Amino acid sequence: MPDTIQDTNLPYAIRAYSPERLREALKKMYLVRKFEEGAEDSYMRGLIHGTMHLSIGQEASSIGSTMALTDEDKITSTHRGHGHCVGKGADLSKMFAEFFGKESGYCRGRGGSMHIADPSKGNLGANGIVGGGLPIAVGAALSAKRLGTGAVTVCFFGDGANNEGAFHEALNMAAVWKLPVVFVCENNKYGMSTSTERSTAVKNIAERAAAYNMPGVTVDGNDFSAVTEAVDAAVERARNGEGPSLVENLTYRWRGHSKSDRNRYRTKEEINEWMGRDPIPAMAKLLMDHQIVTEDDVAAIEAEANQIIADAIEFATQGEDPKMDEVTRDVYTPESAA
Amino acid sequence: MPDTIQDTNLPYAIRAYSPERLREALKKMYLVRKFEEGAEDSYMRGLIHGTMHLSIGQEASSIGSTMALTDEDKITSTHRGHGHCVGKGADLSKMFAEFFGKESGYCRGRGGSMHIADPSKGNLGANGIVGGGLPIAVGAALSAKRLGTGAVTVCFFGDGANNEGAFHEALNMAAVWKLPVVFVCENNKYGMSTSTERSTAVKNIAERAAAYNMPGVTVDGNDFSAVTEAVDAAVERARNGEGPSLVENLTYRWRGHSKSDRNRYRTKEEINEWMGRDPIPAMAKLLMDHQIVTEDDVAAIEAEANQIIADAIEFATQGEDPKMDEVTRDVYTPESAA
Amino acid sequence: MNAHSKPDLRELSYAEAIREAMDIALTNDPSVILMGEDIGVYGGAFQVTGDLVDKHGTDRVMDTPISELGGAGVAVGAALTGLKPIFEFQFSDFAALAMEQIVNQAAKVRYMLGGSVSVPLVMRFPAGSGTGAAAQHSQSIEAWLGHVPGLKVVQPSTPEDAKGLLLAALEDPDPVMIFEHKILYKMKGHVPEGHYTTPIGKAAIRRDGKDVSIVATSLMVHKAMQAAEQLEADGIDAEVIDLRTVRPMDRDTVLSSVRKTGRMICVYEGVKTLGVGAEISAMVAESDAFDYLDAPIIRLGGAECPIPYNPELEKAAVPQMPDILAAARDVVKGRV
Amino acid sequence: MNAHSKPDLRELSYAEAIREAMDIALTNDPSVILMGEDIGVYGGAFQVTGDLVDKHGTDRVMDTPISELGGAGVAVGAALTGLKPIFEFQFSDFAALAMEQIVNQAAKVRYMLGGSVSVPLVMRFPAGSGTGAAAQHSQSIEAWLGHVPGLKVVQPSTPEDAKGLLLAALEDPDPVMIFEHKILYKMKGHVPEGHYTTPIGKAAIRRDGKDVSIVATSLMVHKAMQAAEQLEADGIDAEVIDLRTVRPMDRDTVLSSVRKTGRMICVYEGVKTLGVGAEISAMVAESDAFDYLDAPIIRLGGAECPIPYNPELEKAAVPQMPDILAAARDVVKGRV
Ligand SMILES: Cc1ncc(C[n+]2csc(CCOP(=O)(O)OP(=O)(O)O)c2C)c(N)n1
Ligand SMILES: Cc1ncc(C[n+]2csc(CCOP(=O)(O)OP(=O)(O)O)c2C)c(N)n1
Ligand SMILES: [Mg+2]
Ligand SMILES: [Mg+2]
Repeated sequence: MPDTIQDTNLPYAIRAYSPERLREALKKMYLVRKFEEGAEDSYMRGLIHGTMHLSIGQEASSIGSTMALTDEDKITSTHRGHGHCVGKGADLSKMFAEFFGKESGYCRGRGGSMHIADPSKGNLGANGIVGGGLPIAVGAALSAKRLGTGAVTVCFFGDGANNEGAFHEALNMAAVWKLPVVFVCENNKYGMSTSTERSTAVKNIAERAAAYNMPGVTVDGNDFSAVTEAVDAAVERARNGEGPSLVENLTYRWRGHSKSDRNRYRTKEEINEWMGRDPIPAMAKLLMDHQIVTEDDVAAIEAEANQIIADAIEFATQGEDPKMDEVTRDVYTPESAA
Repeated sequence: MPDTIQDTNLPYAIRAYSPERLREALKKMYLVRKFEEGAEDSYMRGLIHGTMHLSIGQEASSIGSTMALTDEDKITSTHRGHGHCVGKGADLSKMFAEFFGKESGYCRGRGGSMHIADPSKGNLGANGIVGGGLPIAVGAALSAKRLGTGAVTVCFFGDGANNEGAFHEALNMAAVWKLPVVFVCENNKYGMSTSTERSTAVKNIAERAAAYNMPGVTVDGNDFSAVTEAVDAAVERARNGEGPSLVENLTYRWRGHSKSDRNRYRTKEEINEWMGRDPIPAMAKLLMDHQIVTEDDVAAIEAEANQIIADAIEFATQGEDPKMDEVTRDVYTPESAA
Repeated sequence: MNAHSKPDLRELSYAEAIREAMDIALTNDPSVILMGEDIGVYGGAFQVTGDLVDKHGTDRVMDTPISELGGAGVAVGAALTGLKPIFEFQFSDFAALAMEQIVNQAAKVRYMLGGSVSVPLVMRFPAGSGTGAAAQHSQSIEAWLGHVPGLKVVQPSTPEDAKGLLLAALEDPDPVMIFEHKILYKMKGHVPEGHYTTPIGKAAIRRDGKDVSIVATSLMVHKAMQAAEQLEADGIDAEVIDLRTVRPMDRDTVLSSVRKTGRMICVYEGVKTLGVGAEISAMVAESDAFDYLDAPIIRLGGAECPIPYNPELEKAAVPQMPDILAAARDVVKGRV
Repeated sequence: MNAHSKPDLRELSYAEAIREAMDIALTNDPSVILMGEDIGVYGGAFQVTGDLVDKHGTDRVMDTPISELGGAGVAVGAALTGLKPIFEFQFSDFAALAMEQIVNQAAKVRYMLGGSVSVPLVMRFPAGSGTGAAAQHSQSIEAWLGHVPGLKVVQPSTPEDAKGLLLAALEDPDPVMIFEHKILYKMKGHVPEGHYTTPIGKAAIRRDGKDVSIVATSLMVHKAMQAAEQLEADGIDAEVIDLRTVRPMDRDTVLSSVRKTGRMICVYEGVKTLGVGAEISAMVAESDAFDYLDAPIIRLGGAECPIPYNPELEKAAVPQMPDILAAARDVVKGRV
C-alpha cells in the first residue's frame, strides 16, 4: 500500500512508495523480463513444449498495477500473465518448474504457462480464455464485499478481451453492485493480429467506462509512475467502498503474439519505436533521478534478477516429472471424489 | 418509406407519412392490442398452452419503429414480439393459428408465440433467448452490405437484453463494420421483475451507444411520431451507408411479464400512471388533430381490427393439428436430410 | 414416490423441498448465497426461491442482470474466494450462454491449478419439456455436462431427493450441477424435516424386479414406475432404477440389476443420440454384465428434433409410458 | 492414409486441403465468406486460411473481434439472409462461448419456423490435444454438438476428406460443424484436384478385417491403423472404420462390420463418459447386431480429466496405439 510523502512536485510513485518498495519494483520488472527471455530461450532449445505469450515491453503495467495490493487482495490474470504473477509475489522457481511441466511447479505440471496461479498470494490465476477472468474477478470482489474482508481485486485483461461479452457483463455487474474491483486493460494495440482500430468501435478502451457509470482513465502504460498513480487511486476508491474503475495502460508487446506469429500485421518501425520506449530503463532512470538508486545499484539489481532466474531454471530442471498414474488426480477434491 | 411534407411545424409523422399510411398504422396498433387481448382471453379459456408475453401498452414503439421499412428490410424480434410481427405486415390469422399450435400457423405449430416469423416479409422472427436476435440482426445487415441489397435491419430488444454480452458484441461489430442496422431498445423499465436501476449501470440504455461510437437517442416510446422520427432517421442513416444507430423507446408493459407474474416488483400507481399514457388513443388524437381521421373513422378502424381478430381466431380454431408422425419433419432441409 | 406416503409423513412439493434446502443452507451457513435472474421479489420463474428474499435479504438472495455468462462467472469467482453460491439458471437452455464459465473455468480450475483450489459451487437448472414453451425453453442438456470431468451432475426425481441432493451438493467442495424437471416442481411427496443429505453418485432402486431393468432419469422415473405397475398384469416383473446421478454414474447398482434381469431399457428425456442412455448402455455393454444380457439394450430417448410447441407434438417428442410398456413387453418376449 | 499415396498422386497437407476447399468455394460462389479471429493477415492460428485474404480480400475473409458468441450469431444471421459463411473458431474450446447461437439458434431455427428457412452455415473447430496447450485449448467437444438435432457433425481424418467434407458442407443447406484435429493439420496425403465432395453421413472402411471392428474417429483412425498393422503379426485381422460423421451416424456400415467380426472397439479422443464412443456402442447394443457380438463392446476414450500440460501426462490422457493393441488382443482372445 502507498506510503505518504507529501511533496506534490515529485512523481506519484516517488511520493507514494518507499525506496525499498521502488527498488523491489525495479527488480520485479527485471525478473519479468529475464523470466520471459529465459522461457523463450528454453523454448528455442526445445525444453518447453506448447505455446507461450510473452509480455516483454509491458513490465511497467504489470508491476505498476500490483504495487498497492497486499496478499489478501486478489488478481485475475490472462494468457499473457507472467508479469502479473511476479507482481503478486510469485516464486520464480515454481513458475519455471510449471513451464517445464514439473511436479514442483505451481500447478504440478498440469497447467503450464497459461494457468500459473498462486492462490496463497491472492493470485487467482492466468486464464487461457480471453475475457475468462473478468467475471471471476467480479466474483472475488463480491466475496470481499459480502465477507467484509476489505480485499480489492485487480482484473487484468487485454484490448482484445474488451470485445468479449464477458467484459460487458462483468463491468455492468461490478458497477450495479458497487464492488471493490479495478479493471486494468493492458492495451498493447493488438489482439493477436487484429488492431484495436479493426476490432473496437472506440479509440480508447477507457471510453467504455461511461457505459458502466464508472471512472475510466487512459495512461502511458510504460510509465511506472503513471500506472501506479492511476491504479492506486482506483484501488483506494474500491477499498473505500466507492465501487469499480477502469484503468487503461497503453503499452506494447515486443514479441509476436505467440510462437506462431509471423508479425505481418505491424511494421518493423512500429516495433522499433516502442522498443525505444522500454519501461525498464525508464524506471531505472526515474529512480536514479530521485536518488533512490545509483547506476551501480541498477546493475546489481539486474544481476540479482539474472541469478534468481538462473537458479529458477536450475530448480525447474531438477524437478520431478508428474507420475503418469496420477493423470486423473485433482479433478475432484479428495474427500468428495467418487 | 417516409413521404415528404416539408412543413416543420407539423409533428414528424404527419409530415413524413401519407394519411393512408397513418391510418394503416393506427389500425396496426389496434390489431396488436386486440390480438393480444384475444390471445390472453384464449389463454384464460384454456385454448392455448405454454406462456406468452404481451406488449399491451407498447404499440407505438413496435408499429412506429417499422414504418420506414419495406418488405426487403429485415427485423429481428423478441419474446415480446407480436407488435413487431404486425408492424412488419404479418397475417393475423397465421399468427393466431400458430398460437393455437396449428399446421396453418406461421411455424406449422412448431414454434408458438415465442417464435413467430415471416421470412417472406423480412421478419426473421421472435426469439426465446433474450439478446439472441442481436447478433443475428448484425448478420442480416452484413448480408445486405455484402450483397448490396440496400436492405436495413431493425433489431428489437428489451432493456433487460442490454446487459447480455450479445448486446455488446453485436453493437461493436455493427459499428466496426459500419453495417446498416438500427438497434431499437424497447425500454419498459423492467426485465421481468428487475428494474433497470437494479440491473443496468446507466440510466438510459442509449447512453451506451457512445461505447460503440454510434448515435444513441432516447425518445418517448408511447409517442408514435417521436418513435418514427428517431427510428426513421436511423434507418436513413443506415440506408446511406453511415452505419448503425441505437434508438431507445421508453415505454411500459401493462400486463405482467408473463402468465406467472405476481406483479410484486412494481406498484399499482405506476401501472395506472402508464395506463393513462395509452399510446393508441394518443395516436388517434394525433391523427384527429391533423384531420387525418374523424372520431367515427377511429371507431371504424377499431371495429375493423376487431373483425380481423375475430376472423383470425375463427381461422385458427378451424385449423388442422400437425400430424404426430411428422414430429421430426423440418429438422433438416429435405434435399439434405439424412 | 407415487402416493407412497403414509398419512403421518409430511409432504412437500418438489419446489418446496428445494426451497427448504436453500432456507436451511442460508440459515446455517453465512457463506451461502443465492444468485439468479428474478429469484428475489419475483420468487423465481418457477417460484422455487419463493419468498426467501424476504427472510434472508437481497444480499443473500441476489437478483442478477440478464447476464448468464457473467453471472455464472461471478459465481465461480465467489466460490473460489470464500462464498458458496447456489446459482439458478432461469431455464436450463440458457446454460448454453454460460458453458464457458461452467466448463472451461468451474470444472477445470482445480485440475489446471494442480489441486490448489476447489470450487464449491451449486448450479440449478430447471429442465425438460412439457410446459408448452417450445424449443428454446425445454431442452434436457445434462448429457453435455455429464461429459465434463470436474463436474458432478444430478437429476433428482422426488421431493425428498431434491432436498437431499441439494444439501449434499452444498457439502461437496466441487461444482455440482442439479437438473430439476419443471414438471416435477408441483409434485408432492414425503420430505424429512431438517438437514439430511442424499448421496451424490448413488442410484436408487425404486422397485425390485427380476425380468427387466428399467434405468430411468428424472421425470422418466415416474413414467417407468407407472409402466412397471401395468407390466405386473402381464406377469412382467420390472426393476426400476432411478439413476439420480449422471456423473459419476452408479455403475454397481446398474450392473447388479442387469446381471439379475438380463435385460435393460434406458429411459431418458434428452435427445436419444449421445444422451444419458447412450452412456448407461455403453457402460453395461463393455462390462462383465454383458455376458448376462439376454437381449439388446433398448434406449428410449427424446426424438431427434427440437422440442415443438404444439402440445401433442411435444408429447410425441419424448418417451411416454406406453413406449416403455411396449419396449418392456418386446424385450422380455424376445421380440427385439 | 498412411503413406498410401502413389508417386503420381498430388499430396497436400490437411491444412492445405482445407484451404484449397475454401479457395474453390470463394472463387466459385460469391455468397461464401470466411469469418473468424485472425484468419486474415495472420492466416489463422494454425495457418489454415493462410494467404486467402490476399486473393479474396478483407470483405470475403473477415477478421472478427474476439467475440465468439456475437461472431457466431452474425454468421447465423448472414446464413439466414443470403450468405454462406464459413466460421472458424480459433480453438474448438471457444465454442463454449457460442453454444447459444450454435444450438439455440442455428440448429433450431428451421424447425421452430416450421421449415420456412434454412441455415447454410459451416463452422470449423480446430480440436483435440497434443499441442501442449493444456485444458482450455485441447478439448474434443464433438459429442456436445452430436447430441443436437438440426446440426450435422463431421470429423475428417485425412486431407482428402478434409477437403471433400468441407465442400460437401458448403452444398448442404443446413449447419455443418467440422471438427479438425490440430495434430492432423500438417499430415500429408493425396488430395484430388478441383471440386469434389465426400458424403456427409458415410463412414469409411479404412481396412477390411474379420476379427474385430475398430471404429475410430479423427486422429484415432491413424492410431487404429497402426495398431491393425501390428495386430497382423498376432494373426488378428482388424477392420478399421473411420466414422467420419458423428451426426448423422452411419449405422449401416458400423452394424455390418460388427455382424461380420462379432467384436467392437470404439476409439475416440473425447472424454470417455458420454463421448462419441458411447453412442457407437449403444447403437450396436440396441440393434440386431447385438446377437452377433461375441464379446463386450470396448470403448477407449479420453481419461476422465481435463487435458494436462505436461507432455507425458497429456499423452496419458488420451488413447494411444498400445491401448488399442492391448484392447484388440484382449477382446479377440476372450479376455474381457
Ligand atoms: C475466448 C478466446 N478467444 C480467442 C482466444 C485466442 N487468443 C488468445 S490471446 C488472443 C488475443 C488477445 O488479445 P488481447 O486481449 O489484446 O491480449 P494480448 O494478447 O494482446 O495481451 C486470442 C485471440 C482465446 N484464448 N480465448
Ligand atoms: C438468455 C435468456 N435469459 C433469460 C430469459 C428469461 N426471460 C425471458 S424474457 C426476460 C426479461 C427480458 O427483459 P427485457 O429484455 O427488458 O424485455 P421485456 O420482457 O421487458 O420486453 C427474461 C429474463 C431468456 N428467455 N433468455
Ligand atoms: Mg492486446
Ligand atoms: Mg424490459
